[in-house]
Amino acid sequence: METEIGDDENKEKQTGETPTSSASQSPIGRRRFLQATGAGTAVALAGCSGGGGDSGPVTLGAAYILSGFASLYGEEAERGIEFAQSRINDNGGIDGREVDVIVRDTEASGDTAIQQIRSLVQEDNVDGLFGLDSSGVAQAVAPQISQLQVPFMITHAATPFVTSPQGEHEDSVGNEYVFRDSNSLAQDVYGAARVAEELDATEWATIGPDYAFGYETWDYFQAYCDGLGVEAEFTAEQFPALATSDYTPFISSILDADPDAVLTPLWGADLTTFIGQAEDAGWFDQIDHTLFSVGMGTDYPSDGSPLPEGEYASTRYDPFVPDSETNNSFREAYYEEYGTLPTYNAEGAYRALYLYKDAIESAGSTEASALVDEFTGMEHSGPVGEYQFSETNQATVASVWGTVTYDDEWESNVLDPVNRYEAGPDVLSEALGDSDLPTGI
Amino acid sequence: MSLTSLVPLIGISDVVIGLSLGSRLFLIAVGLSLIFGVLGVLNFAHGGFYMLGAYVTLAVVSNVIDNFWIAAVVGALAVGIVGAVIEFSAIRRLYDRVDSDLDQLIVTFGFVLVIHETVRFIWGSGSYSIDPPDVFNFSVTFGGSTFNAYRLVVIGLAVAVLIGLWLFITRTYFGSLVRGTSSDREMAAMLGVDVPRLYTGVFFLGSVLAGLGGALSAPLQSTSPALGDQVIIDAFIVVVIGGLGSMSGAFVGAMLIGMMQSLGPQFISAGSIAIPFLAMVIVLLIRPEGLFGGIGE
Amino acid sequence: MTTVLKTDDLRKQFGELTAVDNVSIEIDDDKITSIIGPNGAGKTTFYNLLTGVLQPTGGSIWLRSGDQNELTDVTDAEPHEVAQAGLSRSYQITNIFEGLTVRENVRVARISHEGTRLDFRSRATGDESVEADIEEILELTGLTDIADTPCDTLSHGEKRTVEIALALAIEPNVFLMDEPTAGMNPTEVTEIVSLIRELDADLDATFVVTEHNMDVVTDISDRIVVLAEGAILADGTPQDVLADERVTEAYLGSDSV
Amino acid sequence: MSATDTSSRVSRFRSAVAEGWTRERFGVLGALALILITFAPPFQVYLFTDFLVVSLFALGFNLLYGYTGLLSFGHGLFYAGGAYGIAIVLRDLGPMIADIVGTGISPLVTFMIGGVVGLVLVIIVAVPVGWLSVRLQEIYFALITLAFGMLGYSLIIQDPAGLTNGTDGVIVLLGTVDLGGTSLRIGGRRIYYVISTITVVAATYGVWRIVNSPFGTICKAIRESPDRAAALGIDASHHRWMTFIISAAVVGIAGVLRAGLASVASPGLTHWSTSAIAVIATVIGGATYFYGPFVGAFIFLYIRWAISRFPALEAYWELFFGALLIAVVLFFKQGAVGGLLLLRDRVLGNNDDSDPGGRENTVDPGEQASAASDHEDEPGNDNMATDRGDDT
Repeated sequence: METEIGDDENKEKQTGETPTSSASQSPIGRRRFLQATGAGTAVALAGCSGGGGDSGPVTLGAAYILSGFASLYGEEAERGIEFAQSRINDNGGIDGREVDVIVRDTEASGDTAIQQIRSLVQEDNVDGLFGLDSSGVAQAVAPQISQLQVPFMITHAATPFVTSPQGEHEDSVGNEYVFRDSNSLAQDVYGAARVAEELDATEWATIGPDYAFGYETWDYFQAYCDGLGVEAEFTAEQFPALATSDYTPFISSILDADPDAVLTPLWGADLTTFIGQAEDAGWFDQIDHTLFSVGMGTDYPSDGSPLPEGEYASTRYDPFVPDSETNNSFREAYYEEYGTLPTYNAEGAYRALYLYKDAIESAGSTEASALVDEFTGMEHSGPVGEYQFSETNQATVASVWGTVTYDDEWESNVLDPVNRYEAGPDVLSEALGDSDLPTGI
Repeated sequence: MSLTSLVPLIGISDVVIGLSLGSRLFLIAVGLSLIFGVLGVLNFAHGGFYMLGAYVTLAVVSNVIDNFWIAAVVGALAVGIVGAVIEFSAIRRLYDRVDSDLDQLIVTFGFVLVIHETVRFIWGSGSYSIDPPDVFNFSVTFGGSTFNAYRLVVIGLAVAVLIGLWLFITRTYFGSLVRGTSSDREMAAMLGVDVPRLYTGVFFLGSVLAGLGGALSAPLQSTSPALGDQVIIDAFIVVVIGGLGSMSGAFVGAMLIGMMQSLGPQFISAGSIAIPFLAMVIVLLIRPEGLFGGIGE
Repeated sequence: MTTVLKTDDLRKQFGELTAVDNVSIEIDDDKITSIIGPNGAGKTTFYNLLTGVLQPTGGSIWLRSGDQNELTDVTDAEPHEVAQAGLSRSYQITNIFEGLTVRENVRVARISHEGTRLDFRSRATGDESVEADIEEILELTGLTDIADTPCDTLSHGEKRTVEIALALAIEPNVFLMDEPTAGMNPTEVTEIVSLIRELDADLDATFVVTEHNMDVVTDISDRIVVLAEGAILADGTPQDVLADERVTEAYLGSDSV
Repeated sequence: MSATDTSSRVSRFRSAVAEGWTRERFGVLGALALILITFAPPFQVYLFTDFLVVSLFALGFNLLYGYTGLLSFGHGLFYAGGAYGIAIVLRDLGPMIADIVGTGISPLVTFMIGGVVGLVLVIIVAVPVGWLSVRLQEIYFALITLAFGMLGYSLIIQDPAGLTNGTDGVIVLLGTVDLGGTSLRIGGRRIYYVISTITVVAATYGVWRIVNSPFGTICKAIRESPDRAAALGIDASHHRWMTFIISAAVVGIAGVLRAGLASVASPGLTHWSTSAIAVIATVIGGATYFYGPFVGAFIFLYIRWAISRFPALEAYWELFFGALLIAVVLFFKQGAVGGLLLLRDRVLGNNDDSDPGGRENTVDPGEQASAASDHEDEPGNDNMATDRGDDT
């Protein structure tokens, strides 16, 4: 048994051998059933991963984009991990144990991500997983997580469908093992619609990446505008492929349609490329308002603050809001260490380690089902503020939108003024109106 | 589904953009076509050469000398040397094989991987961009649409390259050797042409053109290791439509595809990416020699 | 005597150039016919027309197919259709399956002849009667000893023999031999000539030969057809044709170019 | 006289040893290895399944390349065809099938129907695509298959019929079979490994039969000289077409297995860079050998995995394969299998100079057995004797 640690088949055999398996267990519900069978596995897990029971390090596996057009996100996450890891280990670790993190590259591909995650669970016997930058990848990975039966804390990938229980919508892939500590696209775009409410713009367009995230952003935006009664027409949409090197034709096409405002969920190097080429094409003279839904995550780590001042951008975490002791000290320490303001991706990864720390200490074990139980409905706080995990395992963090302003003190763009829109389940479901899109919370 | 496509609005900028896209495609495709026409080698690594040209230019501009034009020349020549070395050390060994065509394709594909990874090793996987040279870095507003003046420079240079190449092939001694060798290698060898050296020379020239394409495009696009893989497929489409080995064909084919890339988003929302491949299939089936003639035409 | 191959006003134009100029010829099954002519006389084009590699500009080609007594029109046939109809050929520049062994080469031809080429369920070597036929052909051509040698390791003379074995293996009515002695040394020439004689005696196939070596031509031919500038210049027994002044002229004339 | 006698006895002994080792025993060893792998750690089971699937992909590709002489850069189209076929059936027909056969067994039934649909879809696509493509040869064939592959890629991404879910692909959930209290998750590593192994072994056997059939013999002839084949009455173009379809079908089966393994049918499968995987594996392994694709796939996946154990190198594994590919084509066209055979000949003192592990076309699984050998050997393979018959 000891050699088959973390083996899902192993669990299947147990299922098979248990005379009172699924059929008779079903009234009790899957959760209880898992608790019952999980115990044996967890002992084995601990036994192997540390090589010395509870005294060995806690090992966590992370999967981010470390190469290609969005590698800066992976780099930011690695900073957050490193920052949290050294803080935790310098302060007594997790229940006295060191924490180790193995970071793997998803290459922004679902296929690769799945293989990396399998390798983390089955080769490296990690106690828990976190990460993911891309919605498309997250949607492919989520069903695998429930099969691997290891908790996964998503820290960036924003698709609402991973926190929408399977069955709620045809694309829903949420399950009890998948959590998210950052805000989802449904929360973020709600803020965009609230911004749109205030703006003097009726014709809206989008230019987004050609995959789930780009399309979902636009779908949600239209649904919210409808639900909130924003007077808006949607006149143009362009979805260039990821890692397009020349956006000019798409830019030109949007400009020809001449909308008042554009919502763009482009991100990573794609966003930087887009902004440069949009400037050349006279975009910011012609289009009144541009809303960058992933803007600040790209802006901080990029050279020369690419986001144009006066436009709108959102962030999943703002280094200045809330103006709390936790946030301020985090920001200062991070800035001292790395010389840039912390991005939401760094903060999300940072917080994931603390979430694991709190859950493991509270459960007194690294057993997967115990961690899942701890995370479920957990109340937590961090630099981002106080929040709770909803019924669908989504953190109830606010949607943060503001105006891009260059700040001389930090030598960086910041959001000022900035608004926080509370985006809890009730708010979102009301704002979505008649739409069949799930709130993901 | 598409909200934009009801009334496509084609501005002057769409045309300028299309021609500038076509120009950079021409620079890579003409070298590809020249090498195929003379050596019979379909160089899969040509996209990699293009990307390498852009990287070297970027590196020279930011680290060595802040002059785009010098950097572009350095980039083009560096790629030419890399190409000549590849021809001399690897591709040359394959000319006399029975199934040399396929072996050459596979070996040059091997170089696609090698160049891609080497670039990643040196410059990382992120993307870079630079501004156009200052003299031309201003916006032109014309007929209600705006574009960067540098695009006109790229178009002009592409036309200059076409004319220069044409003069070179038709008016110089070396050009006549190239034409002779492309139509009959054995005959040329019998007449005393140093065919191996000529082949290396042509491969060098073709590579320089790819490198130049990459260098001149650097200010217009973001440069990342993935660039080579993207552009080689476009270049294949261009040379197939224009005719493998034809320079004027490469020009017309490149401008056609450039315009299609520019105007595509106007008509179909996600970009009509299937059409060029369909065109490629149809041309291969109906006129595998391309819509235009042979080398030097 | 039966006619096995016939052309009627066969013509092939390449642009302005008339490569084959209204050639009408009948090949009879009781003779070895040689087709000769100076370089550029149109022999190769004529062969390519007969074998379906080129489509004629005008005229027609008729072939005795299988056991039928009447000739079949193969003017528009593809090369493989011509071969199936009963015309086989060997090549001036050796064209065999170099990567296969001699036996496999012959097996390919036999599979084609048996019409089992699309059979992907049986074993290629599983049909005993086919294997026996292969054995017989190898024996007939004297290749038994080297049957399992890959062809790319054979000598030139051996390869030329495989070439002949391949062409014969499809049991043709007409066998067009294109320069059978090309590139051979005198010993090999002697051997191949005697092989051709033997085969002609043993088999039903009618031999049509093009050949540069005039000694070979006079040695094996019962009839010689001379092509010059795409048209028939002379046609008759070796003695008659070689005595014909026009023939000598054509050859000398071509030599002086 | 007696000296000759002794040396021929020695060589007979050697070949007896060689044959003893390369036939039934290799078959048994291979089968044993396949069973033992079932009990390996799950990640290794996964990796080996991946290896089997890539092997089948390359094997199908090589039917066209190594056996018929046509280099396709678009076989990803059929890889994707199989994957999308099963993925769409699972997504759209799963509930309907469950209604008909009951929920307990339905995941298995759906999986099988999906596999068949994937295969049929691939054949439907391959018939016209092949018919058009075989009109061209050599570099032009490579280009047109590349174009078809990318055309498929574009269509899957643009998704005009609303079936393929664009760039994100279709998620594949294989489900759990529930029969009388026993539940088996089809996507579970070991079960999926068993399914894949049975499928791949069966398909490999089928391909092996084909290459050793009259049909396969003609393929090799066409590869060697198409016009010679035509002059013997073979319709080379038609034969290439048939080979194209069979090749595509084999790749389609690999695609079906790929979908379940990756849990997603993604458009990347039809991209030329995926088609290139078959090229890399086949060429590195040795295209002129039946088992070349297996050995190549083994090298491709296991070296990649080994490299991935060293994070500093992980990002650059393509460099290694690029260099290897160039080296193999330039210096050792026989690839890894050729190398293994050469090594074996050295070890056994088999001085077979006439064919130093070179272009061996009579394909014989026992003889070319390797680490990847998982083939049930057929008894009475008389090619054996003919291949190595020049010792005496």
